[in-house]
Amino acid sequence: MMSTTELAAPGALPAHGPVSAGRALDRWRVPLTVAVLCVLPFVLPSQALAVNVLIYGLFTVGFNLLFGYTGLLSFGHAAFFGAGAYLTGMSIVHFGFGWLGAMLTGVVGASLLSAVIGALAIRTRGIYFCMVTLALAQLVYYLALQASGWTGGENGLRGFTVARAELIGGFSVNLLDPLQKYYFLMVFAALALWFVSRVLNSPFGAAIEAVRENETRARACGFDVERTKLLSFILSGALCGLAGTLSALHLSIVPLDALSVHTSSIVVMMTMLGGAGSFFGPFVGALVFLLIEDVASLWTSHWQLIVGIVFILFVLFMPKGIWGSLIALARREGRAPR
Amino acid sequence: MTAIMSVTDVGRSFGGFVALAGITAEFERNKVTAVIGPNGAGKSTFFNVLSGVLAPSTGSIRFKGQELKGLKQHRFAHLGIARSYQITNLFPHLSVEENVRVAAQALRTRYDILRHRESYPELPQKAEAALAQVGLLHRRGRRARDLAHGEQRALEIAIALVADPELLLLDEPTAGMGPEETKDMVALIERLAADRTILLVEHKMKMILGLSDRILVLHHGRLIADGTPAAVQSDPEVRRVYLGQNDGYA
Amino acid sequence: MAMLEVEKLNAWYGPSHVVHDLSFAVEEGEIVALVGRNGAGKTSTLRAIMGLMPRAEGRVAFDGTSLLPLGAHARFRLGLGYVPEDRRIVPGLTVRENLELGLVAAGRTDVGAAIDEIARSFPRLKERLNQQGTTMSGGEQQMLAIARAIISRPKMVLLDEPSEGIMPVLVEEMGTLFRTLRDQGTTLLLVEQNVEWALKLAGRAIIIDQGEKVYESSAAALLADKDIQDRYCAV
Amino acid sequence: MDLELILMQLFSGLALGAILVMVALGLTIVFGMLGIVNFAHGALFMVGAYAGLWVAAQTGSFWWALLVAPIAIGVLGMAIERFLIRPLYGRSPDDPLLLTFGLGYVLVESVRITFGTDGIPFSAPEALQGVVDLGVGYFPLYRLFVVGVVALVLLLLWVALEKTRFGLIVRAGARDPLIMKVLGVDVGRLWLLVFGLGVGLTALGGVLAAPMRNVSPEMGTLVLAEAFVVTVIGGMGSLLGAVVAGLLVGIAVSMTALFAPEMATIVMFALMALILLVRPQGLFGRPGAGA
Repeated sequence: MMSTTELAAPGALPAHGPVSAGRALDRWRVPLTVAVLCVLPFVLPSQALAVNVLIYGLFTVGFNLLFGYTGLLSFGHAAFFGAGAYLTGMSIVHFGFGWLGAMLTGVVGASLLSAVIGALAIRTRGIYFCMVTLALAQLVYYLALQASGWTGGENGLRGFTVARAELIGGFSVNLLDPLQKYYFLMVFAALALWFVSRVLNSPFGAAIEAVRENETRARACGFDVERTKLLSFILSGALCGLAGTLSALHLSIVPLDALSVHTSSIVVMMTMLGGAGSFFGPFVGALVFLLIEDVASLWTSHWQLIVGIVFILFVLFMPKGIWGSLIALARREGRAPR
Repeated sequence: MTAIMSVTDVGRSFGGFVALAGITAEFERNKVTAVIGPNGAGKSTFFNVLSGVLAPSTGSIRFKGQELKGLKQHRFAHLGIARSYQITNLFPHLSVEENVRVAAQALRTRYDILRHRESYPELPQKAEAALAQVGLLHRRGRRARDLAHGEQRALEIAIALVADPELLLLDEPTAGMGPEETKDMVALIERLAADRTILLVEHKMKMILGLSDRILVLHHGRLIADGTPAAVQSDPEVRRVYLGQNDGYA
Repeated sequence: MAMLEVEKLNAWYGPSHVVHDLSFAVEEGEIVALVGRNGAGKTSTLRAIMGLMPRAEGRVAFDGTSLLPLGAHARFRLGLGYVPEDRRIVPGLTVRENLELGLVAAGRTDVGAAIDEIARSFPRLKERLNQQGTTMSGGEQQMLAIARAIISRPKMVLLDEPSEGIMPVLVEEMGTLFRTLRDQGTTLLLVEQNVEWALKLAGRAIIIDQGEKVYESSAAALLADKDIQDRYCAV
Repeated sequence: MDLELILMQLFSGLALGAILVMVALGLTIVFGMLGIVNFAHGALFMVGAYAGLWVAAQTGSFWWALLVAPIAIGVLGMAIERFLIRPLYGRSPDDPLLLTFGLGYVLVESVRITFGTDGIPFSAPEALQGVVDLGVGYFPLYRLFVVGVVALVLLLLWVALEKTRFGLIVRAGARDPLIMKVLGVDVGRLWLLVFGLGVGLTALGGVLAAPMRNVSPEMGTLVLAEAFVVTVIGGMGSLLGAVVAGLLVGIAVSMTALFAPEMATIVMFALMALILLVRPQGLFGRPGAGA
């Protein structure tokens, strides 16, 4: 008898979100995020902070595609962020590329690198995967350190300020103006978000969910688990590469630190703070992390201690992160009347 | 040739341990074949080899004339072989409908990142049909992990069924079920057997005797009997190692 | 006072409530058969008594001590042995080492003597002491699992389907062993699918279905009552 | 290039490898037993070195440092297991990993606060300075000492694991904790001890390494990556694998330093990539054990 009433309204059978508000939020997730990003420079204490939220938020979105949605925890995503940044800078310094060519080089290069690292890393599983990604990213770090003629070695890559981005039709953006630069970078972040949202809604998005939920079963159903993981790894690497590219354009230098374990760590922490596997989580996490850093560094140079402690507390008491816990709460309340 | 799958001299060892030794058998189209044997006889290994989870160390497996040895496991599904699991093995956080739909999708499109997943109208239809077949339609919105045990078992079958496989491998489909649920499951298997080949591993002797057209008995990794239920039941070797003096209880 | 007293035991596995208000008692020196269908909650009951369920409530007293607040290892130390369904012979260890595991908690120093002693009751193990435990046949592994659980001479042993998947001749051997153990004063709680065999061994029988006790009587009475057997135990 | 130089370099690789063996053993023992990877392992190596530094400064004796620091840090490890990791058993295997990773941050920052951010030199005791003639060439005495200590620790570990009842419990507990529980072993306490042992080993590695390199808060990061490389090559959970791969990596690094110094840090990662291609479970790993 239950079944007839439920059959009558197949539209009212959402997958995870019994709350209709949640579904609306899902449908409008890209415009909503972009709208928030638009006002960010005016609500945050500094524009520098806003630009960092933008860049690290995108970095985290890319990482979250692999960790949150595909279930693979990488500790080496600095390699792709750094590769994007370095290749952008290097193609300007050494080859005199324009901004668009440099960005393309950065993103394509990061994707290729993630294809190589991904192909090696997905041969392993679980804890092994974390270790291998970390080690391979260290390899990239030391390569950059050694190839100082190309990368500037320990001093980082300098001397590629892009002052003006020429657009078609004679328009140009003054990248020396912080606000213009912010919106210029935001356009790419918005495009990337739209792309991620699309991927998540696509059949491939269902495939990575299946792999995350139950690899064995996914394989028995006919999914090529290895190829699905690799593709997800490459998409994730490409997005992180784009974030690196934006960071290079923003800072006009690439510090060697962009490739370090520390950078890989930051993105893991941001994802955990915001909530892995949710669309808004990464930006929430990036914002919270950078705010903690911003505030804590005002009164101590050892703000990393505070970040570490906060992170430990999250793992212990709020493993779903801020946004993830909010979703869980809303879902529980939404389900109660049923 | 009526055999849909033929297994020739298949063996599998782990390190020095021989789990399967030289099994040769043929599975006839649209028949129900059961594999039985004491614990540790090699049933699961055999089942895993047939479903592509394990590659055989020796021998060959042909499905509709095609050699399967060396193929990756996911290819088995695409060729028309589907399996269920003994221990419930679902996508726990997805809804019942999503569980089945994603299984249907695996054979239709896997890497498309630009279309919407709902732009394949046949997938929900297939999912609905499979759910209807196992009687789970009224639970389609529930999360898989929130289902009752029997319902999870049914969903297990639906996931295998949605691919419309020619060969269905069932690993103890009635594990942990009461007599009512078992009866339903037997009825379901009989319905499914009308137009596809079914191979099942089971413990419940009575159920197998009534359901199967043919029974294979494994012991210590070897095939010690292969025949009709009646023939196998009266086989002295089978009685000695498996059935024991008192029938019915294994 | 009974050796084991179970009162209103409830147990959960994740969200599913698998044992409901179960009460029964086992007297010292008897064999009690706990029977019922696959999935009826027999294994969960043993696991709850042994302290291996994620959540268990109610009261379980063993030899006067309340068990539920204790960890599994403490329950063993009180003299409660357990042979799990899947035997769990530790891979990579020899038969002798597996037997020695049964002695570590007792802190006995005369390991060699204890192993010689147990080997006398298990001739099949005697000749294989230095073989890897997991390379033996299923029946021999089951014997090893039982030997390991009783080598420290527990007051009571919980056995989860010891006869499952074992050659009939070994099952008979096992029956003889259980009778000997009982005659020596060891209390046994036996979960079985092989109902006839279990009922011939046991003094009393308890049937559980869907996590609840539905029947309790002498084993002989149940053995004679085919109706009840068919209703609750038929496979 | 003369033979003596190659021999010396080989030997120096052995000493480097011996340190790696200590770190990787600790990592792999904890993994084999508790099934978790301790991401604070590198940081605890560093903390071990600082603890050694502090004890040596207080007592004026390197020997006290060598004895006290690993034990003290091992006890710290037990506290970490008891209060931070134990609440996470039964949750996703990623959780202990993430937690120890955050803990690594806290440890590094705490050391920076206590000892400053700059590296501190730490010299070997006088008795161990200088070189010794082994007939085939002159070798630095301290490195010889390091190899000797590690060999001794390995011997003790081997005896403890293979010849004692405690070892039997550890080996069986690593394979099947449940059966140990129902045979009366307090597995929680066993895990506590093993975690402490693993941390103590890495701390000992830290103290031993201190005179060979600068003691700095960052020294753990590189070691963690190196230990990962060693465990991946050797096979996760395999003690023999950790020993063989540790020495292999140490020698490979140091031989590369002789012929192509700029490739020295890179070669071990290349070695790992190669292993992943041909044998993803590592040299001594069981197939399916994580790979």
